[in-house]
Order: sequence, then structure tokens, then C-alpha cells
Amino acid sequence: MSDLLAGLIQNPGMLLIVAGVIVALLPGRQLRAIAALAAIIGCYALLASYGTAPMDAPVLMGESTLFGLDLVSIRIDRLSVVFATLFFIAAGLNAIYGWLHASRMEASMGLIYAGAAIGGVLAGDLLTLFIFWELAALSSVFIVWGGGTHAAFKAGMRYLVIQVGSGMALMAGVALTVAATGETAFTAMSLTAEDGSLNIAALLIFIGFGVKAGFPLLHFWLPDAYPRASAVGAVMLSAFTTKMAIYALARGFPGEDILMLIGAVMAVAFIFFGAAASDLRRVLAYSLNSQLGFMVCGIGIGSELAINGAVAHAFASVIYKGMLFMAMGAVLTRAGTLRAAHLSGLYRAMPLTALVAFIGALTITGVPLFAGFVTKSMTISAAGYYEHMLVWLALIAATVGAVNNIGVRIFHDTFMGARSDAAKVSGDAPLPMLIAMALAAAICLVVGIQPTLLWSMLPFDYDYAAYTMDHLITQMQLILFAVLLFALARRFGLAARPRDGVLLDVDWLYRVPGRIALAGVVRGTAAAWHRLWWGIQAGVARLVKGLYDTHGPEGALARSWPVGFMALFTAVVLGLMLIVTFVAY
Amino acid sequence: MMAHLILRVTIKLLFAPIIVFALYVQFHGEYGPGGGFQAGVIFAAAFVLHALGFGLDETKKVLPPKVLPWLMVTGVMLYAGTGVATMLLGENFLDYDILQPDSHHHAGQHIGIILVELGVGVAVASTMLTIFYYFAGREPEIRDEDW
Amino acid sequence: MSDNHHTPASEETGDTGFFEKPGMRKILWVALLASCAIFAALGIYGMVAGWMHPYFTLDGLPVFYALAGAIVAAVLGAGGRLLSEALTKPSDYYDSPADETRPDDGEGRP
Amino acid sequence: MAIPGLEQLPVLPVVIPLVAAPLTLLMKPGRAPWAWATLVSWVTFVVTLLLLEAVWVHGPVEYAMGGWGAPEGMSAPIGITYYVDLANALVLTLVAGIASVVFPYAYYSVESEIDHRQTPAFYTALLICFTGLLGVTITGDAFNVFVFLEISSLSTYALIAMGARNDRRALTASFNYLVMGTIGATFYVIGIGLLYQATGTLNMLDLHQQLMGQSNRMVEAGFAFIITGIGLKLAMVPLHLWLPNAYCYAPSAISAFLAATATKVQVYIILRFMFSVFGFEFAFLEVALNAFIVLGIVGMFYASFVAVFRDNVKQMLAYSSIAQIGYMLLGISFGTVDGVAASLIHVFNHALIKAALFMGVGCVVLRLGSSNFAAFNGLAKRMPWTAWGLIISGLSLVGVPLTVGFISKWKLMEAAFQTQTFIPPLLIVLLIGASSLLAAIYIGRLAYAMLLQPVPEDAEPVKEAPHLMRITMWIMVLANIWFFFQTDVTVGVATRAAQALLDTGLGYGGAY
Repeated sequence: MSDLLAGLIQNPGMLLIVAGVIVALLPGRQLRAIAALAAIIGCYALLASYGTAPMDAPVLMGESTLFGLDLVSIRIDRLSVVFATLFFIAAGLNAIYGWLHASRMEASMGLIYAGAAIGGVLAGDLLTLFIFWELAALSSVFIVWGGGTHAAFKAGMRYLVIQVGSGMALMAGVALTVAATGETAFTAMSLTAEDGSLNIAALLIFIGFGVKAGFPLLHFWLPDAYPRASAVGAVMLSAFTTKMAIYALARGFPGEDILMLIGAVMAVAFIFFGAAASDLRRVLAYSLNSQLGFMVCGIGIGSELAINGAVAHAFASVIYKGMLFMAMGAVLTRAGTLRAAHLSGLYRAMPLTALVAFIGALTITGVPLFAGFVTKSMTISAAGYYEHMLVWLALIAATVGAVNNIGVRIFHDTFMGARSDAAKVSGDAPLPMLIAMALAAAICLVVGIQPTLLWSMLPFDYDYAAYTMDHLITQMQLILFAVLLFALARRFGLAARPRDGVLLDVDWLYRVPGRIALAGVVRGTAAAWHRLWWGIQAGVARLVKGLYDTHGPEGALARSWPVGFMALFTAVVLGLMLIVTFVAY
Repeated sequence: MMAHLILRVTIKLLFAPIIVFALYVQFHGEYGPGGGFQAGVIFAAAFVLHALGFGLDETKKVLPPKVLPWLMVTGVMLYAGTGVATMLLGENFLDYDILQPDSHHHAGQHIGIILVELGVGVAVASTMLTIFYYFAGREPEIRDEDW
Repeated sequence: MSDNHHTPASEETGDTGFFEKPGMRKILWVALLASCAIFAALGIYGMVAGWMHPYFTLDGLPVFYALAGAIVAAVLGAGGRLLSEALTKPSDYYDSPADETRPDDGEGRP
Repeated sequence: MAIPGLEQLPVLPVVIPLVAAPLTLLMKPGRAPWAWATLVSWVTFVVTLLLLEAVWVHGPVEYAMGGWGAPEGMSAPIGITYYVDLANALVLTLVAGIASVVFPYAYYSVESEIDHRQTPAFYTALLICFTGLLGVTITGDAFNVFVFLEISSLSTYALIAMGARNDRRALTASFNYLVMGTIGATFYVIGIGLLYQATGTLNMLDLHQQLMGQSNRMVEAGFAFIITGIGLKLAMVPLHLWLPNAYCYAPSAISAFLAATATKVQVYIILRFMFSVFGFEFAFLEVALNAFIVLGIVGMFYASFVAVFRDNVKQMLAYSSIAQIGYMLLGISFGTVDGVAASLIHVFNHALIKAALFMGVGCVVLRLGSSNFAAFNGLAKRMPWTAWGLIISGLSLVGVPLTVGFISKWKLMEAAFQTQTFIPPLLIVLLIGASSLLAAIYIGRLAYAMLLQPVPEDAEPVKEAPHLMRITMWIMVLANIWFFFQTDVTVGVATRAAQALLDTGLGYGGAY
């Protein structure tokens, strides 16, 4: 074939995709899991062999051309490598987690999905990025569908449309960029052109990224689709799509001011939705979206510390959020439901899962010694240093939101308290799930205790001290008093669980009035058309009938009606064309 | 039998002249009005007339349907074969001049056109008859296994 | 409506777990209050002694973070509840309950 | 032309199947006609490849039938000429290439769908149809186009009607198509007649010369007749009504062959007439181009919407074809080299996509006897090769990277950004994107049915399709991927072809 293929195949993500196809052909869950893990380790070894490079001097590999456009299959720099490494860790954890429970589709598509995400973050140009962007969208749809219910099918369809739509926005933006500049390189761009006008190409790309990053109003696919997937599938979904978008934003729009506003709104708005949702994975999904706000804010601030913070937080977030989804998946596997109203007191039957959820809660709220503390405080510090007070306040609020959504809802309400009927389950999570959760918890602790391990991988060298008395005291005050308030509220019966049912979100707009409007338009058009068409037909029928009553049997005529009308239609079109011809001059 | 006697005698009388006329049109077509297509139709018309007078089965005895595909193919092959022959002789498709290269009176053109027209005539006649046989021999109801 | 609000307690006798014992609950409460007090005190001390470095004047206020935590928690609690009241619809609002059932996929899901 | 031994090349693609077709009729039913037709398609494919190469290297080729070229001192030939430049060489190669894959594929499908005794007639008709399509593409004579158009159409009616053994509705479908096709052809011939009246010539290149500067009512009416006539054959949107049923009820192999070739050839004819014959000097062209934008966009959406709600996969694909024709019209309507190139690229790529898809559906019809969505439930478990082939080519239809569909869509978007039409380019691009979403929905629906729906419980076990069908289908599927990486053929040839088409001065008088 061509150098394009040769270039692509050097990309570890592409190799993982190939491995995903092979895994699909293997029999037996165990064998598939082993093969998947082997492939992940092998591809990671390939990535590791490429080493790393500073931000301002990336190493480019696998250069090729596609109909005259220069493509760069791999760009190695510290930003891309840290995300790729993260995705490899996530893929490995997913493979272990799904050892016994991943269906053939999930095992295979999970690898392809991870490969697409890895390929995407390593991509050196916009076109290659788009290739993997689209592959990630398509492979993840199958994971949503893996939920197996009809609701999952419908959610998957909506997910597919919005994901492909994101891809189309990206593609349109890239096409416009290429048309305008002839360049495909993926570098930092700006929403405003030099003369202050809006840069349409960048805006399209920005929207493409924004859909996947869960920007407010564009986020609805996320809490819609993630809770529909299977136990294993949701863990996979939580890791890649959104973080890939965060990478793309960090690469393409660092320091774009509007991101701060968007991020702040995300961070705050979704904690309320999280507090109101009744499905526990939906709570997690909203919480994930709120955490994305942290990263978006960091990218919007755009200083070296802030970018570092965003990347570090993305890293931690993949791990702890994955861990929480794993815990919930384990609960789903055992208890068969994740409706908050039906679950409590699970810790008796599932103590280890409860412990994992607890560690997850500690991490996400940012308790010292856990990863969240160090990564969150970087972004908060950056907001503080650069005097972005609103952002700073939003991030503080989001931290409290995490206390409520994860600490209270996910951990306390589900695992603690009196035992509900649904919580009388046979035992703790299956062993592979426990192993995966334990590994994730270990990573959270290691990063929390020894943050320099992570910082050495971050895009910029920035000496940041997380463990200062300031941070410790302020963070602990924040968390403890929030916990205190929630505890008091519980104690005095002021707090209630959210109502059981469906929480409406922006998607309501198109799922209810949108659908009604569409149906109305369709019906209206059909009716109008019908009336017009049958009116014409009836008129002509009368005419022809009058003619043929004297001339011949009408049975034969009736049969050829449809053709007759097609022919009539052709004549009409020709007539119009002729009229236009004559009128035009 | 007697009812159609006049008709049949007339048909017998007309049959040969129609064929001759067909041949006339056929071979006249090279430099005057006429040609293979018209000749083929006239030729077929003779047999149609025969079938009208004597019944389809009799006509099928005279000109069995089995032969018709062969005739059709022969006709087309005669036409196309002439073209291929000119190509093989080193000229363009249907460039008849090459068939008689030394002639100053375009004899090649004559030969070529006669061959081609003959092919057309045979093909048209046999196709017409095939269509006629199918229509005339059509059973009122089509059995399911015929589909 | 109110039946959605029930706490999922099918409290059975003899099913009291480790964390539900009254003694344990008391210990947890004490621990929580004590640590709140300690960190509040540390914060005030740090601010007064001047080794804490606020970003803004706002967080120069001693125990600002404690207040922020409590206030946001209160707002969030109330807001979440309001949102839940306002926007929660029955489970079959979009999808019929039959949509949630899973046809067997032949792979022998556990 | 200066390649020794290859002077006869331009006529061979027509002569070979034309000579071969009648011979097929004499063969014994069964394997022989199929093998013969396959062999012929392969030989023809090789010839077209040689022709493409010759045109690529040496420029446009002309061939005077019967040696009746232009006499001394005259620019226009007096007889029929074949004129091959890159645009029709590409389409020729495409048609022959598709045939060389679909003909071998046809065997089992035809054995099961068509009366055994009719197989010689079937392959004869198929070869005649093949001849007609090649002839339409290759000829440089406007009237000759009509002749070949009728040759291909008449045999197509017969071929579609042969689907009646499975479903009697094929007869109505064929009859409708017959009526519509005849109207289309008649319109076309009326248009040609008007042009002949105005210019006294039928040779396309000469027509262009004669029409230069002429813009009277007669020529305009001729233009309208021709565009409407071909538009009908092309299934341009308000004139598409014949297509869904024709494709749906035809035998599977015929659906695959027609979907991949017939409309593509019509697109070529439109291109040829609009740009080579009429050209930009013809003021009315602008009006037609603007009409094409609207029709293209309407088609893209209308047909895609319909496709989403179809319960029969063949019909879904047929409607999707109509939508894809919208893309091609859109490309033409830009009236730029890039736009026309995008249109030609999509002609090529869409042929690969639709051939693969219809072949896949043919495999399902062979084994399960139905192309309804219900038959596709759980197909990935029952017929994995077929199912995955369908999914990959379906992804290509959506325009996913690593498949040819992406190249089409990309080129179309790129072209859209470089045009000035009355619709802002950005909107056009977004509309292209939006209609891709619709494609994603109907392909997603198919993928979901095949991958995640359970196999019906009372279903009898089925075997995978025969090797022959699977292999040929997968050749097409792999071509969908191959031509993503190998864009020289499509993008390279199409761009140069578009240049030649638009730069009408360049195309004329190349090599008498």
C-alpha cells in the first residue's frame, strides 16, 4: 500500500485497533482478556520505545501524504505521551476489570476504542486526529449498545448521532482550515482571527471538541449514554472520549479565555444535576462532567501551571472515575440495579467494593494523600495566582459538589446505613473486578503520596508544591465542613434522596418537543402533500375518466396509474425547466 | 378445414413472393432504400402469415423454434464478425475498405455493407419470429413453476 | 409523590452492621466534629500568624473555606432537591419499562 | 495514436461483450454462460485498464468507426467516433471493474433466484446491458449515446423483471422503470434532435464548437430536454420514483451491478453534456447548476430520511443511493474543477460502496430468503463474514476515515469551501455533515440489528454464503479500504479528468 499505512501502523493506537479486531475473532472470554492485556502491554512497550520530547521540540514520525495533504501519524511530546500513557493504563485496567464479564463485543470494541483514543492523542495533524476521533466515536457506540436493552439501543443511536456530529464539525473545520491555509498541522489555534473577527474554522473545530468534552448544552449525550452501558462498558466509556477531547483542547486552544467561563459553568452546573439524579451511574456521569469543568478551566487559564494541572487532573480523573464506575459496575453486577432509592447498606455484603468507593470518594473530593488533592490544587492555585476569582470560586464549589455526589450519594448512601432488600447480595465483587479496582486505588494513593512521579510526566517543568500547610488546611476545612453540613442535614432529616425516575436534561428539548415538532412537520408536510397530490390525481382522474368512458375499459387504466403519475411528474419537471429557460431570458 | 381454403391458397401463393420481396429489399439496401431491418421484418411477416393460415404448429414444423436462437446469434455474429474481421485485417471496426483494398470503386464498402445487412436481416427476422412465437404460443395462465 | 422520598430502610432487627452500632456512630460524630474544629482553629491561627497566603482578599477571611464548604453544601443540598422535584419524571417518561429489559444475548451473561 | 497494436483499444470494450453476448444465448443452462460472462468481464476489464493507462499517458484518444473520421480539411468527423478522455476512461474502468467482480458473484445468487432454464438468457441480457453501459460512456457521438442508452435500458428491464420468480412485484417495478426509462430516453432524443436542428452535427466535440455563442430558444429547450431525460435516468430527486422498487425487486446480483454502474454512467453523461458539450459559454448552464444545488441537497435529506424508516434493507440502500446521487449533483453544481472531481470521486467510491453493500444483502437473500430487517437480526453470529463486510462498507457509506467514503466526503467539503454559490459554503458543508448523520443512523440501525439483536429463537441454522460470493464481496469491501490508501487512482485521475472536462478548449481536437 502506501506510506500512509506504513505511517499509521507505527502508531501504537493503530496497532491496538488491529489487536481489537483480532481479539474479536478469539473464542472464550479468558483468552480474549489475556490477548487484550498482552496487546496493551505490547503497544505500550512500543510507545515507551519512542521516549518523550519537550513541548517545543516534538518528535514527528510516520509522515505521509493523503491526496496531497501532509499527514503526521505520530507526534511525541510530553502532552501526547502523558495522555497516551494514561489511556494505556486505563485500557489495562479495563481489560482486567472485564476479564470475566466483557462480552466479545465489549472486549474487542474496548480495545479498538482505547486504540482510537491513543491514536488520537498521538496524532500529529488534524486529519489523523479526525480519523481516530471518528473511530473512537464509532467503536464506543457498540459499547453503549453492549448494555443490551432497547433503551441502550436508543441511547446508543442518540450517542452515535451526536458523536458523529462532533466528528462532522471537526471535519468541516479541518476542511476549512485546509482550504484556507493548506496546512493540516495540529497546533494551537485561536477562535478570533488577527483582525478580531471570528475564525470559523477554529470555531467548528472548537465545537467538535466541545461536544466530546461535554460543554454545557452539548453535554447531554454523556449522562444519557453512560448509564445505559453494561457494567464493563461504562468503565470503558468513562475513560476515553472526554479525556481525548480534553487533550485536543489542551493542544488546540490553550489559554482561550472563553474556556474559563465554559469550564466554570460546567464545574458548577453539573453538580446540581448530579445531586438530583437517581441512577447512580448517572450521578457519576454528571460528576465526571463537573470534573471536566476543572480541566477546561485549567486549559482556559492557559499558564504552564494550569495546563499541568488540567493534564494531571485528567490523569487522576480517569483513574478515580474509572474506579468509581468499576465499583458501581460491581454493584450492578451483584445487585442488578443502580437505582439510588433501592440501595443502601451494601458494605456488609461488599466490604471491599465499599472500601474502593470510599477511596474514590476521598480521591475525588481531594483529601490529602490521594491523587485528587494534588491535581486539583494545581488548577485551583493557577486560578488563584492569575486572579481568576470566578473560576476559583467555581472550582471550590465543584469540590463541595464532589463531596455531596460521590462522598454522600455514591459512598455513604449506597454502602452505609441500613441494609435495603436490593442490597442483600451474594458476595463481594468478582475477583478480576476487585483486582482492577485495587490497582486503580493503588495508583490514586501512589500519585497522592508521591506526586513527583506524575509531575515528571507533565507537559511543562513547573515546580509545584502541593503539600503546603495552606493547601492542607483550606482543603480540609472545605471538605470537613461540607461533610459536617451534610451529616447534620441527615441527622435532622432535612436531606432526602432524589426522587426515583428520569432526570430531565437538555436532551428533553429534542426528545419531547423536538420529536413532537418533527412529527408535526412530517405529518403536516405529508398531509399537505397528500392533499395536493391526491387533488391533482383526482382532477386528472376525472378528466381521464371522462375521456376514457367513451374510449375503452378503465380497468387497464387503473392499473397503470402510478406510472402515469410518474410520467406526469416528469412532464411537469420538464415544463418547469422549459419555463425557467424562457423566463430566464 | 374447407372454411379457410381460399385464405390458405392465397397465403400459399403469396408466401414465395413475400420472401423474394424480402430478399430484394435485403440486397437492394446496399445502395438504395431498404436494408436488413426492413427485409427481416418482411421475411418474418411471411411466416406470420403462414401461421395465421395454417396454425402455429404447422409453422413451427416449417421453421422450428429451436433454430431461431441460432439464427439470431448468427445474424449478430455476422454483423459483429465483419467488424472484427476488419479489425483483424488492420483497420478500424467496420472499416470495409480493407476487405477489398485494391479496388478503386470502394468494392470493399459494398462487400461490407452486404454482409452487415445480411446479418441484420437474419437477426431481425429471427427475433421477430421469436417474439411472435412467444406471444402466439402463450398459455392463458402462467404456471408457477415457469417463474 | 411522597413515596419516592422514603429512606430505603427495611430496618430489620439483628441486621445492625458495624457502622450502625450506636457507639460507633457516636465515635464518628465526635471524630468529625473534632477534626472540623481542629482545622478551623489551624486556619484561624495560620491567618492570624500570617503564614497562610490567601489568593484574594475574600479568602483572607479566616475560616473562609469552612464557610464556603458549608454554604455551598447547603445550597447544593437545597438546589439538588429542587432540581430533582422539578425535573424528575417517572421512569417510563422516555422509554417504556420493557425497554429496560435485556434480551438474552446468547453469550451467557452472568 | 502512436502505440503499436493498441489502435483498436477504444472499440474493444464495446465489441468484446457485444460479440460475446449472443454466443451466451446458445450455451447450456448452468455453469457455462456464467463462466463465459465472467471471462468476458475480465477481459473487458483488462482492456479498460489498458485504455485508462493509454489515456493517462498519451491524452485523449479518438476512434472513428468504420474509418469515417474527419475528412481532409474538416474538423468534424462524418461518422460515429469514440472519444475517450480521462473522465470516461475512469468510468469505463469502474463499470468493467465492478462487472468483473459482480459477474463471478452472480453464480449462486442467480441459480437460486432465476429459473435454471433462463440462465443463458440472463447472462446474455447482462452482457448486453454491460455493453450498453460501456458504449454510453465511451462514445463521442450524442446520438450513439441514445442507442447505447436504450441497449442498456432494455436489457435492464428484462433483468429486473427476472426477479419476478422471487417476488412478482419485480414485474411492476420493471414496467414502471420501462415507462419512465423510455420517457427519459425519449426526452433525451428530442433534446438531441433540437440540437441537431440547431447545429447539424451530432458529434459531441463538434456540437460544442457549433454551440459556442449560440443561445437561442431551440438550444435551451434542447438542453432542458437532455438534462431532464438524463436526470430521470439518473434518479435525480423528483424523478427518482422508479429506482427504489427497481433495485429492491431485481435479482440480487443485478441490484449490485446496477446500483454500482447504471446511475454512475448517467452522472458521467450529465457531466459530459454540461461541461463538454454546452460549456460555460452557455449562459443557461448557471441556472441548471443552481438547480442542481437545490436538488442535490433536497435529495440528500429527503432520501436519507426515507431510508432511515425503511424496513427492507434493499430499499433502504436504494434510497441511500438516491441520497448519494445528491452528493454527486452537489459536486457538479459547484462548477469548479474541485467540485467536478469530487463528484467523479464519489461516483467511483460510491460504486465500490454500493456494490459491496448490495452483494452483502444478496448473500443474506440467498441464505435467508429475505432482505427485511428481521432477517438481519443477529446476522453477525449466523453469517459473520457477510455481516462484517456489510458493516465495513456501511461505515464507508457514512464516510468514516480509513474507507473511501471519507475521501469522497472530504473532497466534497473541500470543494464546497472553494466555491461561490448562492448558498454559503459553510452551510453546504454543514448540510453534508448533517446528511452523513442520517447515513450514520440507518447504517447504525443495520449494524445494531446484525451485531446486537438476538437471533430469532425459531430460526433454523444457516450456513455462511458460498465462498465465491463471500470472496467477491470481500474484494469489494477491501477495495473500499484499499482506495483510501491508494488515492492516486481516484483523486489523481478524477482531478485531471475534471480539468479536462472543464477546460473544454483542451479536450477538443486532441488526436485525429
